[in-house]
Amino acid sequence: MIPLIAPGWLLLGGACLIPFIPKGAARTSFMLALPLFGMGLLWLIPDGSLAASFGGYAITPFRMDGLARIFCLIFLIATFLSALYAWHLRDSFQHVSAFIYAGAALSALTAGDLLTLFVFWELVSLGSVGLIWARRGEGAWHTGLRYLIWQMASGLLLLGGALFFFRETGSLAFDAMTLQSPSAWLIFLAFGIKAGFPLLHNWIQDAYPAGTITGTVFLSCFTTKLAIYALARGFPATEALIYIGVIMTIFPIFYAVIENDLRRVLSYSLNNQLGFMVVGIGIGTPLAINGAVAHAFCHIIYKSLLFMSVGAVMYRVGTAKATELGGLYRSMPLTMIFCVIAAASISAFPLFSGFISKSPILSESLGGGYWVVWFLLLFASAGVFHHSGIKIPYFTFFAHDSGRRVREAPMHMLLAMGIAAFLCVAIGVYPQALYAMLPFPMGDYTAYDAAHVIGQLELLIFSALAFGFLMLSGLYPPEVRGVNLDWDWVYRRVLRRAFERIGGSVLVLGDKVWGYVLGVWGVVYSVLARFYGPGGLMGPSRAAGSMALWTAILLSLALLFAYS
Amino acid sequence: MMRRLVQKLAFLEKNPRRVFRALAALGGALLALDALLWIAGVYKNIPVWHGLYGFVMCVALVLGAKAMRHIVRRREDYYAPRATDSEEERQP
Amino acid sequence: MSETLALHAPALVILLPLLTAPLCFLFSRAANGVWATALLVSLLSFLCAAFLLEKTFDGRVLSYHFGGFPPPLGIEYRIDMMSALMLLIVAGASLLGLLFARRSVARELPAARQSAFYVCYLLCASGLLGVAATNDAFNMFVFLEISSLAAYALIALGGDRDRRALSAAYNYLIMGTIGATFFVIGVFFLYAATGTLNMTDLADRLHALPVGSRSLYAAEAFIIVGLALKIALFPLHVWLPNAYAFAPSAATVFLSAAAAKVAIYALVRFLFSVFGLDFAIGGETLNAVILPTAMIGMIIGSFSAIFARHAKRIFAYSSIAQLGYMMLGIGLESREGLEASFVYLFNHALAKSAIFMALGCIAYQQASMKLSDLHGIARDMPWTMAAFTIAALSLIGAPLTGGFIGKWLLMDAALAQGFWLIALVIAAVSLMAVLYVWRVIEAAYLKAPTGRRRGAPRAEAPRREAPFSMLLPLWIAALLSVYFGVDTRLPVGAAEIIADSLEAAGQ
Amino acid sequence: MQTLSLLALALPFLGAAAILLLGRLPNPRDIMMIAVSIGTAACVIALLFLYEDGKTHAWTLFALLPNLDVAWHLEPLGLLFAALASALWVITGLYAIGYMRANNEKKQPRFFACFSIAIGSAIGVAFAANLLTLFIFYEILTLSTYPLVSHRETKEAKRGGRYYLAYLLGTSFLFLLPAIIWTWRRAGTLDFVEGGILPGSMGGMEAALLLALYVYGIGKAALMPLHRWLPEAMVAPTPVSALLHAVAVVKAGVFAVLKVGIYIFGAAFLSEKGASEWLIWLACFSILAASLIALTKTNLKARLAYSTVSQLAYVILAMALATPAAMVAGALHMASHALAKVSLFMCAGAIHTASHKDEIPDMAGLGRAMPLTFSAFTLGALSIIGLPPFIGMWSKWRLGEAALSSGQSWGAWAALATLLLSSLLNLLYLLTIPARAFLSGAEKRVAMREAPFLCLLPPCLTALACFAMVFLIEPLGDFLAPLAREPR
Repeated sequence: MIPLIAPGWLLLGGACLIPFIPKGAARTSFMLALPLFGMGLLWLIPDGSLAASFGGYAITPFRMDGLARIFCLIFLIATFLSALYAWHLRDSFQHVSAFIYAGAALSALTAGDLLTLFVFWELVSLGSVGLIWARRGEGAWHTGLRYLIWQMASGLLLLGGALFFFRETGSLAFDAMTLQSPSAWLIFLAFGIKAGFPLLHNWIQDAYPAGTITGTVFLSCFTTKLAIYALARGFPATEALIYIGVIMTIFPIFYAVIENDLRRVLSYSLNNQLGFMVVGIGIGTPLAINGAVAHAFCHIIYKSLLFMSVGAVMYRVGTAKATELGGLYRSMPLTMIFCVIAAASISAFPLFSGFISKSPILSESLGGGYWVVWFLLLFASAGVFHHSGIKIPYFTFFAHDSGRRVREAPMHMLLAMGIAAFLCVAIGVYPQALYAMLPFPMGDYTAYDAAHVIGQLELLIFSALAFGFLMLSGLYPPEVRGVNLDWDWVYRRVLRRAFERIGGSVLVLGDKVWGYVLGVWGVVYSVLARFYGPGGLMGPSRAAGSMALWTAILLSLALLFAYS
Repeated sequence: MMRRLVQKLAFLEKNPRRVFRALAALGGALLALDALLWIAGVYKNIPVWHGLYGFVMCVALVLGAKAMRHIVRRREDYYAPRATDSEEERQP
Repeated sequence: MSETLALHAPALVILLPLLTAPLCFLFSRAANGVWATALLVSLLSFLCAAFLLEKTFDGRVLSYHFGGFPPPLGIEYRIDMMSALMLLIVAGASLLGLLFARRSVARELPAARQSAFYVCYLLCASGLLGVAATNDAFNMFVFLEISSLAAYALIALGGDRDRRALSAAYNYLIMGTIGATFFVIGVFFLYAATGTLNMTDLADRLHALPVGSRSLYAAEAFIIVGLALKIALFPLHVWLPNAYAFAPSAATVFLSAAAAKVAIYALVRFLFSVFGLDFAIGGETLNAVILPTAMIGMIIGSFSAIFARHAKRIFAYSSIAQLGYMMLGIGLESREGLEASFVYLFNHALAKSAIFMALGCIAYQQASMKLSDLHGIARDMPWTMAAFTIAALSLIGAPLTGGFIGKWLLMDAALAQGFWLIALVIAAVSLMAVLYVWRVIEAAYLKAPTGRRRGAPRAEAPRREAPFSMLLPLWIAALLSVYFGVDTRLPVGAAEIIADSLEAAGQ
Repeated sequence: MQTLSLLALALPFLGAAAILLLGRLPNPRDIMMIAVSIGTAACVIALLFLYEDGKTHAWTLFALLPNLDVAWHLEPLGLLFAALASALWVITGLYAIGYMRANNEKKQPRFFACFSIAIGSAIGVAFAANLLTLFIFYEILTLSTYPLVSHRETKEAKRGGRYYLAYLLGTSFLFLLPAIIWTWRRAGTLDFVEGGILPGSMGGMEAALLLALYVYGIGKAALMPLHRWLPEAMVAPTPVSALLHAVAVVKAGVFAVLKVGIYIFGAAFLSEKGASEWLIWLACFSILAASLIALTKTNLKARLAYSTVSQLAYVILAMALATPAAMVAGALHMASHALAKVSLFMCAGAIHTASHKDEIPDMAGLGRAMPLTFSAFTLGALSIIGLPPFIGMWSKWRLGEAALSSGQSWGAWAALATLLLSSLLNLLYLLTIPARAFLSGAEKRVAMREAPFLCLLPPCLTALACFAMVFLIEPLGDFLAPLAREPR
């Protein structure tokens, strides 16, 4: 028997109540209680699904199985941590947006059909954009708008795909499909946008650095991982995903190296991490899928921890630009430690969470015979370490001293970061707990064999050596202010200009045409008016003489007709 | 405890080459261990590959990115006012 | 009693006004007395007409032999459905016009000429009635001239208020005389060829004649052109706008409702009953002449109306356009077309007389009929303008008004023969009607009144609603034009019978 | 039922007379209007429940011409439209009272009387049993709303009114009337019959031409390029815009288009002859082009007007797809758009009443002062965009489904792509308004209050209805199912 209320619905309902609870401790406690209560529900809910009918369609508004459960769990944890991190916040708009966002994401996880999925898919977009707009200001407004367009485009593609799917199969059930019909392609693209497929990825790097400090923590958790879940559910073992994923892991690291805004560095790194998961799903063996899911699980924790630590710095210093930071370990040592733990996790140091989740993907790519893929993933791993593992903590807390002396992050932030850091280490040390929750049995797989550990350590140490070498030799590119053109340049600059030009000229043309029409009408009118006006040919004052003439003409015409 | 940690770090910050040498030593040790284990037949992976690959690729990555920056970098207010890049970031 | 009445009604309907007119002229100079007499006579003649209509509604034809002499020799009054309908229209218009006339004439004409107005009015009415009733070609000419001469005088009576009425009447006189002359020339040709003037007889004898007689061609051409002048068919319409615009209001009401329509009747009578479509100038030739001239007339008339600045002239021009509609239906030379024409004619008489009565109400309150002086008049004369709006809707052809039925049938008739262009012209001209009607309505309802009306003799006197005696006939006509748009049995039923009989005769 | 439906038809007209009689006494007059509107709505809703599929509900009022009656009948589509018009009349009526009083508008008796007549004729259009009756009420609707458009009697108001009349009367005389007579000539009847009356009487080309005459003859449907009257008519007071652009006038237009598609041509006939294929493309163009123009407008009502032009084309698209399912989708969209757009317009009016602001850029930051208004606006906007969980999504969903099952190859793709793309455009031009109102300019404290209660409550109600309607989607679908029945 499924309890009437799914965790996601619980959060959505809670979101509606938030504005009515007085700001302050009462509200934040309520917001913290919601995910905890949701975890309790998750604990109680058995596997199974709920069938219903809506508007004449058979739908499955709720479905729980292994895949959904582990994603639900991590989403709830992330909600709790993010809410704790945002304890200080007194902005109802952000609170509501965040909980609608989290609740919709959770509900989407438990959607058993495409229609329900679409509904929550769109709600995810709407909730999340609030976290960007909540920053307020012209730049955030436009960024949010771009973000929203991308998200809606994804939702609409999903809608189109669902329509096609229903047309093709007569059902709306959301299960594994193959890329052989228009419906599958449309849905694939819809998931692809949210998962940050190459060329569809720019919204991530565009929007996440523009969110509020606390909002970006929420953002980093849900949208993209929801897409990973959807891909794992809908397109496991789709070979195209392997290559897409590999590209996703490679190209962002180049940008991450030269990016100045640390939150954007993290966004690029997020994209790169998604690549690993996509590869895992593409390989599609149970172990690979497990790896992807586990990686998503760990990733949510350490990535939000990274965003939290950079956010804490931003909270105290006011900026997240590498050029403005440095030497902060003196002021914020605890934050620094948490950041380093997160960096170690994302770099997949042994004993940290990233290691135990990335290993299955790497070994399955090798096991599946994808040699080139494996090489590239290895490169990407080294790159991750380089920009996330070293660059983030180094430029924030070390490097040259910016001279800023600030207070340590507030208590609640430290608490949230501490819990996240604890989880990173705990999972890394005792991965079996996580492995047990994965959708497929892991058997006796372990990441901790000598080859793995030593290989990984070697990779990381030598990457660090390379960094040191480059720094010491002065070859390392200095941090400078500026923006780097990515693919989004095409639509943010080129298409926009083109659209403005063309649109402008079309409008001008339209006005001109309308002007001509009016002009012609004016000419016709004046001619007619002269013709019919006083003194005109058809005017009112015509003498009888002309009439007599007309009579004669008409008569002769009639006679002519008659006699001809 | 935090104070001591900060002091230690300050010391390291002043002596980067020391850190580098320590790292190099660690790397050398790992390489040696790797080779030894391979000789001992604990596993059949290619020895020392990870380290060399990591080093070379990281250098290549940074240099490649550095070159790329020449092409893609623009002023911070390139997209202004439709982006947050050049906006004052201090938030409550 | 009924039988006696039936026997003499065809004569009574005409003779009553015809004889009363000179008697009034001789014995009474008091305008009110003459008016009352005229009203009574009109009422009687209207009752007779209604009675006749009722009698002929089953398709029966009543024949009245004047002095007891049988047809070829004596003058015959022959009342079929078509005549009865025309009698009803003319007598009805005359009744409404007279109801309206008392206050209007009292204000517009000097006291000395008021009784003359009513005498002329009665004469004109009896002339028109006579045209509708008689079955004698020459007698028709006589009645036509009686009505025309009376009409010239009626128009000229407007000269006290606006001198332009005199030149308008003069123009009309010249044109009307030319028309009458042409008509009578045609009739003489016919008489020369056949030796009879009775139209039924004429028809029989004409068809016995060898085909291709030139004098008969000439006869038909003269008669058509002559009547076209009276109808004011384009391009012979130039006399009409000024005549209608400057005549006394009550005269305009009557003339616009009855005069041209009777001429149309005469034309139809000759074309279909006397000549027949396959005779002399054949149906196709007529088709080729009437259809284009009717359409051009519709368009030109509408344009003129759109650009006119004088309210009465707007609707005088509109009459030219509307006459075009009626001629169009006749020009189609089909059963549907004829039916549509007669329905149209009937409804137009109601709507147009209502419109001119409304304008007469305005003229009662202010001298100027310029559009710019009508601004905001709906505030001062709400009832008048409301009735005007209803009648105007009928003129446009809004649904549930008489005009709509007429246009519907006309379009249907055009489409029935596959005349695309004609249907489109009908639609377009309706639209132009919206334009000119709306200029008046916008001025009346939406524009703020200008401070001082130029050239208004009673500039200081506030405009007020027209007297009840003028509003009553106005509202009767307006409501009737709606009534016959909803209950269409009378006009459509009558027109069907007419069309059937004409079609039978025309073959 | 005959009495009831006649009552529903007559009540608004009687109400108009009563309003004119009570013109001098504002309170009894307004109470009278609300009472009449509630009575009308009650009648229509009672009819909705009494209606039984399969029974004929047709009555003749009188014969206009031989074989040509003025008659009325009940069928699902008409009942839906009548229910929309009458139910929203109650709400718009309340709103109008609040608005007209708050803005001290003059000539209120004339205004409310015309308002009632307009609703009455909308119900007449809804119940019309044949094209002639429909045409009659259609024209009464045009004429009775003209004084509403020109209500302010300013220069712009007169200009707007002139456009309004010229477009609506012009199209109906030039295209609609000939089309009706053509149909009458071909089919010998004008009755609305399931499966259509034209099948078998003409070929594909002719049908396409006739369809074009209908689609453009029904100018109220505002299909591009004959859409200009709609933005021009925005000079009217806002309750009129709400009534015109959401309930009575434009919906009467698309309703008539649907009715012609279903009951005159018949979906099967249209699709078999391919007579409506061209219309798919035109409707798609209209949807997108109007949305793009809406993006460039900074005046709130003008933007909403172009949005309406775009949304109306959805219904025409549904008709052009020419499948029974598409017709049902079109009917649903008619209803969903009515609810949403009426909310938006009433919000626009509430904003105007409270702040006298009409330009969108001036509204930044107003959300803090008027949270309820802008929340209602947001809900309405979301519904129009077609986002879950509002009713707008369902109509778009059904429309998309119908497009895919229509058997059109390229047309279906075009329709689907247009649906999706236009949602995106809707998002850009609608959702940005409340978002900016809530988010921008927060630093300035705006010394302003919500609009008066009567201006505030109605939009909130309709906005909530956009959401609540979702739960009626299934009964509504069942109710409209007869439209999707294959002709017998």
